[in-house]
Amino acid sequence: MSRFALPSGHNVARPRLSYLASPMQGTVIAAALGAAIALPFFVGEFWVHVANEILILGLFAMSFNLIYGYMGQISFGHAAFFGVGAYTTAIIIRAPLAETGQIGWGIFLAAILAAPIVSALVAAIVGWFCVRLTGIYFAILTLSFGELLYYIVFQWYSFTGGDDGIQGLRPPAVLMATEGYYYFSLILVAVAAMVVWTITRSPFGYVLRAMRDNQRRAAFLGINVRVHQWANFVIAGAFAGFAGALWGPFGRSVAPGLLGWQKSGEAVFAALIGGANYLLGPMLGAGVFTFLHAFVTKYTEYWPLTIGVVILLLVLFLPGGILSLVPKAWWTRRGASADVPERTKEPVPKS
Amino acid sequence: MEFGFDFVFPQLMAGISRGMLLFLVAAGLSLIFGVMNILNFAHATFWLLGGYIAYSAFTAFGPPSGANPLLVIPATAVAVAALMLLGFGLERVLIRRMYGREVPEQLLLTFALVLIIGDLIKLVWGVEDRSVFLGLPPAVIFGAFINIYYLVIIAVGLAVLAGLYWFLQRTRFGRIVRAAVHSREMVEALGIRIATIYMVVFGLGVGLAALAGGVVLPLTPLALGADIDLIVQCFAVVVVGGFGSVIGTFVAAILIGVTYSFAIFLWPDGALAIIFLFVIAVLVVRPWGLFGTELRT
Amino acid sequence: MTENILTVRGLDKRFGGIHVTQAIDFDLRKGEQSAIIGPNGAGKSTFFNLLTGYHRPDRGKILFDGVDITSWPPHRIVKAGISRAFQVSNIFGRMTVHENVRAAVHAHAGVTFRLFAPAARFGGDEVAEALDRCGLAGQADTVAGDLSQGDKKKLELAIALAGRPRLLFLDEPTAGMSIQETEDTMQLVDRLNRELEISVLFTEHDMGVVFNHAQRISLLHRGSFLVAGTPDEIRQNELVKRVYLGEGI
Amino acid sequence: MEKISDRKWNRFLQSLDRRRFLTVSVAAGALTLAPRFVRADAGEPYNLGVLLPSTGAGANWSESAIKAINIAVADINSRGGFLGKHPIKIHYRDTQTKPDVTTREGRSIILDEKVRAIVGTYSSASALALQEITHEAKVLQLASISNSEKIVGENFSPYTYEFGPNTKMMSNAMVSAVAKLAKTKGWKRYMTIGQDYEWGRNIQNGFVNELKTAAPDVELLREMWFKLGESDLGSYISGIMSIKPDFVFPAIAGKDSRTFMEQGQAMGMLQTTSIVGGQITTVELQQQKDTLPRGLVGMSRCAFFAHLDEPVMQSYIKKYRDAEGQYPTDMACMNFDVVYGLEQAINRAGTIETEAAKDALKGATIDTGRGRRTFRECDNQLNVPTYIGEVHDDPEFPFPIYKRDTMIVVEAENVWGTCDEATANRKTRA
Repeated sequence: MSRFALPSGHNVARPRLSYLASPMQGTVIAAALGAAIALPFFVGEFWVHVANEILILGLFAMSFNLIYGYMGQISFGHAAFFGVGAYTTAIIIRAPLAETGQIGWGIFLAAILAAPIVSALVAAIVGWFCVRLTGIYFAILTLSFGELLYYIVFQWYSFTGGDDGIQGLRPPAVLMATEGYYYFSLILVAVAAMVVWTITRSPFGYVLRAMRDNQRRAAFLGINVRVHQWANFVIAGAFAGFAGALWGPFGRSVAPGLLGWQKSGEAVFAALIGGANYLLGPMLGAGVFTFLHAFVTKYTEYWPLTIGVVILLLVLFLPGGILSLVPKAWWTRRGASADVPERTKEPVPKS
Repeated sequence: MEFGFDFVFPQLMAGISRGMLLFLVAAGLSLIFGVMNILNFAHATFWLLGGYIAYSAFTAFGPPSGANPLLVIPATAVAVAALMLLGFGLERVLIRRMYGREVPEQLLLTFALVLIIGDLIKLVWGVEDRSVFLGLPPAVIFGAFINIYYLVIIAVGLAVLAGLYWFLQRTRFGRIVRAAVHSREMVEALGIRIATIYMVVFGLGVGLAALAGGVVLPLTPLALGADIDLIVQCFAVVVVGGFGSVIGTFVAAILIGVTYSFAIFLWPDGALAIIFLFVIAVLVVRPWGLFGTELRT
Repeated sequence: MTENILTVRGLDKRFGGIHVTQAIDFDLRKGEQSAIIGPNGAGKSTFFNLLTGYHRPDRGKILFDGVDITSWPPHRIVKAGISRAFQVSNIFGRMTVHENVRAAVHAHAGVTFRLFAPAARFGGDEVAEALDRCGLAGQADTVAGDLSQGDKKKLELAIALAGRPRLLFLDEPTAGMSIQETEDTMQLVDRLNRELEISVLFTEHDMGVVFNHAQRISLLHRGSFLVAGTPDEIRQNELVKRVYLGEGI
Repeated sequence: MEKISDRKWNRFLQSLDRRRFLTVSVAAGALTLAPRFVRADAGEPYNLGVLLPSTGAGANWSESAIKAINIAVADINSRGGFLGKHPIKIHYRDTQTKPDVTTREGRSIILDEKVRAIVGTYSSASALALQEITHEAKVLQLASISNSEKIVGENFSPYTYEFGPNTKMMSNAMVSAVAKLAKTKGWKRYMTIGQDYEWGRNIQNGFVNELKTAAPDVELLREMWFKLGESDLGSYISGIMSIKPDFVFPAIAGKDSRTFMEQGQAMGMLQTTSIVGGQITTVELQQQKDTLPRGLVGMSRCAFFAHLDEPVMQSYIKKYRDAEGQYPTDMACMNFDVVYGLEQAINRAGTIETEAAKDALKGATIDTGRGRRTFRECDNQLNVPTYIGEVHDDPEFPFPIYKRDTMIVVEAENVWGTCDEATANRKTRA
């Protein structure tokens, strides 16, 4: 019996994961992309920085959502892979930068590409243990691994710069311009998002959904649940690392906080705000979260209070995220499909 | 350094006290987690809020330093009463809506409370650190100097452990609570409203957090953000101890406290990470924790 | 006559000191359609759980078509050719009916690690066939969680079939179905057994279904098999009556 | 409309609840707009960024810094602003003590609010992260609380000026004092305990290395590190007590130093062990006036009581007391110097243009609460002293200060090393 089938739990309508099945979705995505390309011509420089931050955090949140929205587990240590990616790039480019103050495209791109590989390796080790657990236990184990990695980075002064982090991470000259780095991010994030999208509609993507809906039943289809979850964990870690790679040269510095659980929390917020059941929900959520943060802090120091209230209201009244406001029929040509609230669980064995 | 009695005994005492502090904060978390299966991110924030309320009560009764140590008792009582009421209210208004929900949403709701309450504390008490200083002389036990207030912490910790044990095992209500963990239907068949049980348990758990906040007031200064530092450790203790086992939480807290107390000498660079190594080891080898039962994972 | 597709010897399982199955011996012949009956709590579901790797037996041996599958994990057992439909419908509630069956087809076809090809590219025909067989063709795009209880059981069956099993375990396949649906479902099972030569082992509360559709019936009581025989033999058996009337033995 | 007088300002500020200091910053910003409307001939406003945490552990120290900045800005605005015609507009942002938030907020106020200078940051990591942004945007960074030697050393930028003694200066200052004390008291063995983060590591490192040269016969027994914000230091304290060193050097600041002192006292450590060189600034002296053990030797960064004869300091004290009813803390004192130092540079430059102001600060001598002080040309470090003294009750003040006759004011020239050392590890900036 479901542990959470407790009193007065009202059923929450939850749309199924959408996939690009209608011209409508294509139009929306094309429009969004067009708007993203045109953005620097219409807003001030700071907001281009903010948009850049949204792209990076959005990719990070999308990678997190492979575990959350698609696989049904919540990770509170996902930022560790983001941070490992950021540090990988930073450590590779810091030596030539300190020497000459400049970096060549070759080394720079190699450093960006090395990040997802290193993150995937770390995720492979961490994930090996984590996929054995589910629910709260999965959350706590990922949290603990994340904190452990945080402390390693925090303590290892000679290699990571410890608490100080690493500064002076200047990208090649063209990317020093705000717009330059923005378009660079836009291209890489768009490509990465395409890959994520491809994965989510592949057989593998549907196995993830099956494991989310009913892990035990998935095993009875002949699916090796752990191996598939592990593979997904590694893939998610790699994309988080890729997002992290873009972060350091964007902010010109990295610090251990990038690995901390509060950074993981930002991915969770983003997925929740935008809608974890939609491919681009986390990206939208990252947009709202980052924009709010940048906007609200201009007027008040009570940012935690503000975002706290927003999250509270969302969890209570709009658990499907902003995208769940859009009528489902609008997304798919197959017509409206209401959704199923409870996660079916196998009965406790009777004897 | 020699590992003689002069070294080991005070370290052991400090470790036990450290563990007891952790247990005091984590006990309510463990209770709520065990009975309601809600992992309350805001638990340490309730602890901090309880501490601030106790501080205000204490300073209303006397100056923040050099006052009669016994004033801690009414100050703590005020904090516990206030937080229990808050707990009842929050359960009624917010937590209750989360019972049918999935784990991530429950975590997010309580995390929202961390942010909101944290800022409300800042609004009310400002950013200045607060502390109560009793100026008690150290106790000398077996030649070792001991913070005499540690003895209070240890006594209160043991009392909380015994009290929870008595409540859950010996009282009618406690038995109903334990039954509710296993079978909601059975409890309702007995004509008891499960909603009431959850409200009481949540209020009680939050009250325990306030108790911890009040009791540690003379030991630890209050500062914004202290809850964030503590909550992850509390999770660790509850998980290591085992799902829903108050005894487990106790043993885990002491174990972690004592290990830490020695680790800062034996492995200074790793001491901070030890708690997470503990959690990882336990979750990998025995996910239901030291004292939990396997079925509950 | 023929060889066994399933051979169970001395299967023991205890939960906290209580024997839920006790030194069970059981045989299922190839191509046979057999039923297990027994009162609630007799251990039927546990028996299925042991056979499909959900629980590990404390002692004993399970042979599937001569291969020792004792303590194999579920996914390996399924790959070997055993499918299972669950008593309480146990489907992927947030996916459509089509997607449910397709996932099973993909698992069987071993394409679940195809990351960069659309899922729709694989197994469309098999899915359509399984849905058609189970009378769900018209519901392909319905979200599975929205199905009626009866349709969920049909989907269970369709998922189980998608694995192209040689041996099918059905745990109360018609629970929650109307009389008509029950009849349709059991006829389908009969056809699977006859035409595709799938061996079937099922449990059922509805004695009418059991006696009409099983070639052989075994009585499970308190974790052991007491009697086995043809429907006629079972109908006459005093022990069965006593167990069902609760007179004790 | 008449100008807002100092008295009015002070009354206004006093009427505010002191914990609403941030509301003050908003109000100050709004009020500074007033002269702009009054004087048609007024120049454009001077946008001044303030990046300090009002969330988390750094908030306690930053509070008085923010207050001082507001008071100084209100004072300058009452004279019409910089050069009498550029009213200052404050753009305050909470950094949450997180480097990535600091980066974003830094960009925000530079690009959107067009700030010409940024005062602040609390943690070293935030200062270093911000330095990349200010350097690139050619905006002044005026640091004081964050004082890692890297800010003016390895990470040097011509746009950054450091108004507080940096970590190297502070630990060297302490070494010189300890070396003397060790000689007189016969100390041979010591240990250190520090907050495990950049600042703590920096201070400890500098101290240990310098003491090796200054007093080679004094032996370091053990280092201990604890997590920032640790609430129970019992294990560390009992450890110190069983090791029984002759003295302990604590690299601890902020709330944790209170935890250390109070718990140390309750366990009898302060009664049996000499604790030398902790950060006992005027924040701690005031907030912990009842509990700080008298006779403790500590150091501070901008002690008002060391400069009571200085007219500038007298004015700081008066302004701060009028507005807040308290004495200015180290953090307030340093940030008064920042704002008035900037004013002097702009006066000399004759324009609010950033490049001119930057060049005017280069090697400049300015009047500060700590007397006339000069920026060293090679690294933009102000030659401010470090204060070392014994906590001692003083009849003149409602809280303890350093014992005046034994207090040591260690001048920068004795401790900041050579320019070659300061620039040795400097990284190349494009």
